[in-house]
Amino acid sequence: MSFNISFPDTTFENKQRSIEEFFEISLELRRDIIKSLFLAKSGHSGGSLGTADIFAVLFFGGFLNYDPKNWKNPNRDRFILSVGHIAPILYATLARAGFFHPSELATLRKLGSRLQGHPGLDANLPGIETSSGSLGQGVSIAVGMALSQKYLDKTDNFTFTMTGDGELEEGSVWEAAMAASNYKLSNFCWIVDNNDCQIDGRVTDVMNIYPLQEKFEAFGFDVVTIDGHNYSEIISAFTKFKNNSKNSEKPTCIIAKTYMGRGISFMEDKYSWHGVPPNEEQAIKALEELDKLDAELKKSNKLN
Amino acid sequence: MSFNISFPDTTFENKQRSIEEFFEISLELRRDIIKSLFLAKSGHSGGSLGTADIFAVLFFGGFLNYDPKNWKNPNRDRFILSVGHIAPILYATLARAGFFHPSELATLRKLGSRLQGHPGLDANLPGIETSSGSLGQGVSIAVGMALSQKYLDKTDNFTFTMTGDGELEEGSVWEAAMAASNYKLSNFCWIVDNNDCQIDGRVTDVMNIYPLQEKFEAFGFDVVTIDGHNYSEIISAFTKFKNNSKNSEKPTCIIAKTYMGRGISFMEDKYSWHGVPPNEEQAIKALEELDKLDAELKKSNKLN
Amino acid sequence: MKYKSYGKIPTRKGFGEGLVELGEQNPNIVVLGGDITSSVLTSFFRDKFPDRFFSIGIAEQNATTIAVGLALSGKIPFFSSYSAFSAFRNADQLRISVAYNNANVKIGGGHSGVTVGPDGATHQSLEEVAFLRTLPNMTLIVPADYNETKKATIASGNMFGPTFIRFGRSAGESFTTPESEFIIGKANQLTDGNDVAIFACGTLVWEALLAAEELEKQKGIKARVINLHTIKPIDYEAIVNAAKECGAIVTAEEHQIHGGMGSAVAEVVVKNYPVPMEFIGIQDRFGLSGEPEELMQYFNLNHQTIFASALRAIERRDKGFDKIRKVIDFNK
Amino acid sequence: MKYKSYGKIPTRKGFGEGLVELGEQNPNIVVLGGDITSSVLTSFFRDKFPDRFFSIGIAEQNATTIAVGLALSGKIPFFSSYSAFSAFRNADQLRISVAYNNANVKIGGGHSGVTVGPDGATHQSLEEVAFLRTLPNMTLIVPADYNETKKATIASGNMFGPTFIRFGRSAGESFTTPESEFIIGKANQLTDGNDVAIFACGTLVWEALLAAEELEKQKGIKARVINLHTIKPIDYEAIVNAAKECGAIVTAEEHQIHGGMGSAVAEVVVKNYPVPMEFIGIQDRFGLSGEPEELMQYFNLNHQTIFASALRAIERRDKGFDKIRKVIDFNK
Ligand SMILES: Cc1ncc(C[n+]2csc(CCOP(=O)(O)OP(=O)(O)O)c2C)c(N)n1
Ligand SMILES: Cc1ncc(C[n+]2csc(CCOP(=O)(O)OP(=O)(O)O)c2C)c(N)n1
Ligand SMILES: [Mg+2]
Ligand SMILES: [Mg+2]
Repeated sequence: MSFNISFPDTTFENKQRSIEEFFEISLELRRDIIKSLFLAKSGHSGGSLGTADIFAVLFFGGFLNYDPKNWKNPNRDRFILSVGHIAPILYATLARAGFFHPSELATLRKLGSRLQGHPGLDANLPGIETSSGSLGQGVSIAVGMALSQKYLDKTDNFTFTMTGDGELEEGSVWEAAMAASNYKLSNFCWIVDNNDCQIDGRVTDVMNIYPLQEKFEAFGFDVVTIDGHNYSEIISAFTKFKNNSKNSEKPTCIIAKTYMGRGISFMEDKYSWHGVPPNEEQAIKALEELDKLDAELKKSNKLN
Repeated sequence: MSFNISFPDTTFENKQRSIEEFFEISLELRRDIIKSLFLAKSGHSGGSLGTADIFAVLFFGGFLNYDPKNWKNPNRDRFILSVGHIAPILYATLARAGFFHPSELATLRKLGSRLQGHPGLDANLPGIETSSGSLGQGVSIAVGMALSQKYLDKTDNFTFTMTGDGELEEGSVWEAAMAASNYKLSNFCWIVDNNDCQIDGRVTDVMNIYPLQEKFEAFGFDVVTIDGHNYSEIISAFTKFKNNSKNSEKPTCIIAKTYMGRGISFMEDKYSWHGVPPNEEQAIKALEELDKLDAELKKSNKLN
Repeated sequence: MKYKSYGKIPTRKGFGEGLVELGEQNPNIVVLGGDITSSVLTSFFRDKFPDRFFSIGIAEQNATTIAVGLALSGKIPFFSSYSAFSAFRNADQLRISVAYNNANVKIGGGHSGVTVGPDGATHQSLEEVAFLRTLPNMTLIVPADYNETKKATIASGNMFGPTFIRFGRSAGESFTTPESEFIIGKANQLTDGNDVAIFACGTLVWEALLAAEELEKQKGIKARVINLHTIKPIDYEAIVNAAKECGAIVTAEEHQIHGGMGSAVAEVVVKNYPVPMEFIGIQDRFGLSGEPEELMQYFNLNHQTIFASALRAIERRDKGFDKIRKVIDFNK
Repeated sequence: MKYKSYGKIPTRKGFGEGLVELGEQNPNIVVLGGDITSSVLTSFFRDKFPDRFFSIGIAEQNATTIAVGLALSGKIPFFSSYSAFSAFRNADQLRISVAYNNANVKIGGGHSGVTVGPDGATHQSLEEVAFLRTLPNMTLIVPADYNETKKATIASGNMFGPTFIRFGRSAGESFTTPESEFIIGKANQLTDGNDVAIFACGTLVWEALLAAEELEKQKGIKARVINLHTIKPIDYEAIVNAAKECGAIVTAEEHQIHGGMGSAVAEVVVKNYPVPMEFIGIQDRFGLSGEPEELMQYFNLNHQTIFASALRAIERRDKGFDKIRKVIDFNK
């Protein structure tokens, strides 16, 4: 390795924040993704980068109730990554939230690591609620958790899940949707990473899933479609979900329009980046781009 | 057996018909169902009786292109019974269309019979296109056949399939729906037997599948909702499909509102009749009711 | 015979009653319905504990993974459907979300085997033991009768880990008692004998007892009948001892001979103490419609076949010794 | 050694190329994509015959049953995904619509076993042989290398009936040639020897050859290495002959030892000619992330383990004869 890779041990609190702060955090998450994937020499860059803004708001904006010191607290909110292959963004997020030391991000996908290629419960990484990697299963697990919260534990906790958009081609996903609305799981929030990319190409070309909003509405959801890179829209979507959960009997679906590979010029909106890591040259270039964005952000902050 | 069960060897042609003729045919099909299920001592009365009117129109109204004498003719239309447990209505229909001798209906579900409890391709019964019985599979098989007709064989044949409404709870069914619309299978006609009954109760109570029309529309279908016992509505639904197949790029879904057990007073709209046969007393009563309807029909016909 | 039939009681009744008993003992027991509630008798639980019963409809994938979500929330969920659908329609979910997660999910596979009867091949699951016993972390039980199904259900609710219980639809002979011992993973030796060992599970255990009785009566052969109710984890000791002490083994199950319980026994046998074996089960074909009794005869799943197979296994063992004797004579 | 490696070529390349060759020969060959087209290399076919390629998206159930619809319309459809998803997510469809229908559907299970590498346990399918070999009407092939995968693909397209071909992602040693014989159902004996038989399939065949070489070099032991590429229908003759002539058997596969190829061999062995066996495979646990090579070592899927197991099998056989000799002496 001709350039030095290290993971600073910065962590972030989970609280109300300004747009700039979310930007700052998402930059750090994107750096972690680039670094850990470069070191791993395999893995999924595209979706991990594309969802960093949503993770920044969900985990560090006071929307998800968790405690890294006592993470198995039964009264936590749950987050289930159904789209298991974008584990790098989840690992980066958990590390930055204090679930484990960020230096462990360097072990991604390596023999003996707790950071398995797809989340593995058997690896005992704090913050991992379930194994995932076979598309469509996580969202049903999340429905089970929301069901438990609402009808058995009778807590006012929430369950969030994220699926891909290609993942919506799995029929079991619609079983989950039907059940969530049948059981009036207003405590259930389903985020769709709608980047219109999957392995073989554009979702539209591989198997057309559209219209999406109409599908989720017909399956009984309150649906909000947002720009998944616009922090204000992400914030108001989660806020709307929290309000719905009190006023509506419907579960919420957030269709987040995103770009795969967001933040790195040469990856952005390219489905070829679904499942590959940056090589050294690309990693250097990517980190430079992120640094540049950081500098710009700091400058503009000062100007404000 | 204290009353004599025989299957007259009446067969019906496949042609344009009057409402009265369809009524007549459906009465014969219902008699066959009652008789074969009584003899079998097990099986599914409810859905079989409830769909008899649709089968009468589809097979004997000139809508489905088939030739019992040369039934494997590659240029036939296909009918796939996805909801395999209502095999008795399919068997009755095939017998009355001349695929095999009606007397074979007496062997339903017995050891060595070609009339397996659920359609079995290995039993080599003429007219049976595929095994079915595991819900949700037949409709995907039908999509494959329609795909073959449209893109590979390039014939102008049609593929029809029938699913139950409880069956729509299987996620794989929505995979089939998505693919049918993705491939613009305007030659594909999906009939939903919407009796709002399944084994455990009302579909609404077991797992709510509604709103149905909106779901199929969001999955890219031309949808027509009809009274599944009204011959005029059934006829115009199939006519609409045939027109759509020329003018629309969408597959067609016919949501047929039916009553389980239709035609037999003590079975009608009772989900408890999903999977049981009539006992002797019930069979006698049922056949009497059908005879009475027949007499009324004949009387009214004469009056006309 | 030491055992007698207490009449024909469906095994699924044991499942349904076991769930109710568990529900009374433990508030964390929850049950998921797959639209066959009154077929697999989870209806007993639903009627008694409606607040802990969730109808999921005809969606075996979803029911299985919802169960995982419940288990990961500290509940002990049972989901049951026909074995054909609760072992295969959800196979990926069983492999990854249940077994790999080591989630405390319990699956009931009802209406298994040809004794489903007239419903025919699609509904006669004969392959699930092969799949399920291959999954790490999975416990797999095929109880012999009503009482044992009840005990297996209760025992599975009281242990941690993924468990599958396979049981039937029809009424079979009930011969175990509420008192007889049932420990997951421990085979029950039902008769003493060193002439041949007969491993059976499910509906075939009773047939094995009948065959043993005939073997003794007609041939003076003392057969060791072993109820191998737990197929995973398998009871190595019972198998190795049988191989050593009897030298000939017959297995009998209402399942494909490929990959089933007999296959699991064979793995242990050749790895530890190779002896001749005979397999009774479905010979690599699908089922068909017919009455349960008829089908058991049609597929040779009966005590007559066990009887004949026992004689064949013994003969092969004895011939084998002869052959080896010759080899040894030749060698010295 | 008689065999040498022609370099490392991914087996999936053989699958992709085989499809193209089939496509050229037969206009009825069609291919269904499961959104991993360039992983399992059905992309070769798509690029060459776009009119006979249908993308079905991430919907393994639907792809499998659409394939059945195509097959029942006279086409010869191939569907391929990661083995984890094309054998399990669609298990019910495979059982009923493919196998029970005896539909002429061909399934490719790519990226099988631990050599998938860093993707980890969810993607490392190690259980599908157990399930698939239990299905009536199913043909199951686990080719050893690139050339053999190509031949298996072409042969499966030219035979009638449901077929599953299991192959890997990583580049393994390629040692069979375009000329070497490949007949579905007929095991290939690669080396002559009567001291011990080694049955291997997939990635382990090359390791078995290396082990045989070492056995001869270090111990003067002549091992009979058999490439058991077809697991169903199994080659009874090859197994029975090996049991009779070698008296000790080792099996090696990149799969769970429970229910896998070794288990299939064991069934034949005890039914015909019981001899000691040793099983090499995954010992009832899930996989994990790591490099393919690392994982093969970690899980003891290598020639060293085959070597040691062969010695153990031989020792057990010889000890067994001693024991029997004592019994016989005692008896006379
Ligand atoms: C059941 C299943 N089938 C196939 C795969 C292989 N696979 C992994 S990711 C992927 C594409 C997912 O697309 P999408 O959900 O849009 O995620 P994105 O590419 O946007 O990250 C596929 C097909 C899988 N993991 N699980
Ligand atoms: C995959 C699968 N799961 C479960 C069953 C058992 N089953 C047979 S019929 C049925 C109810 C079907 O309901 P519906 O489709 O509405 O048919 P209807 O009762 O109206 O005839 C169920 C659950 C099955 N056959 N297949
Ligand atoms: Mg996507
Ligand atoms: Mg219904």
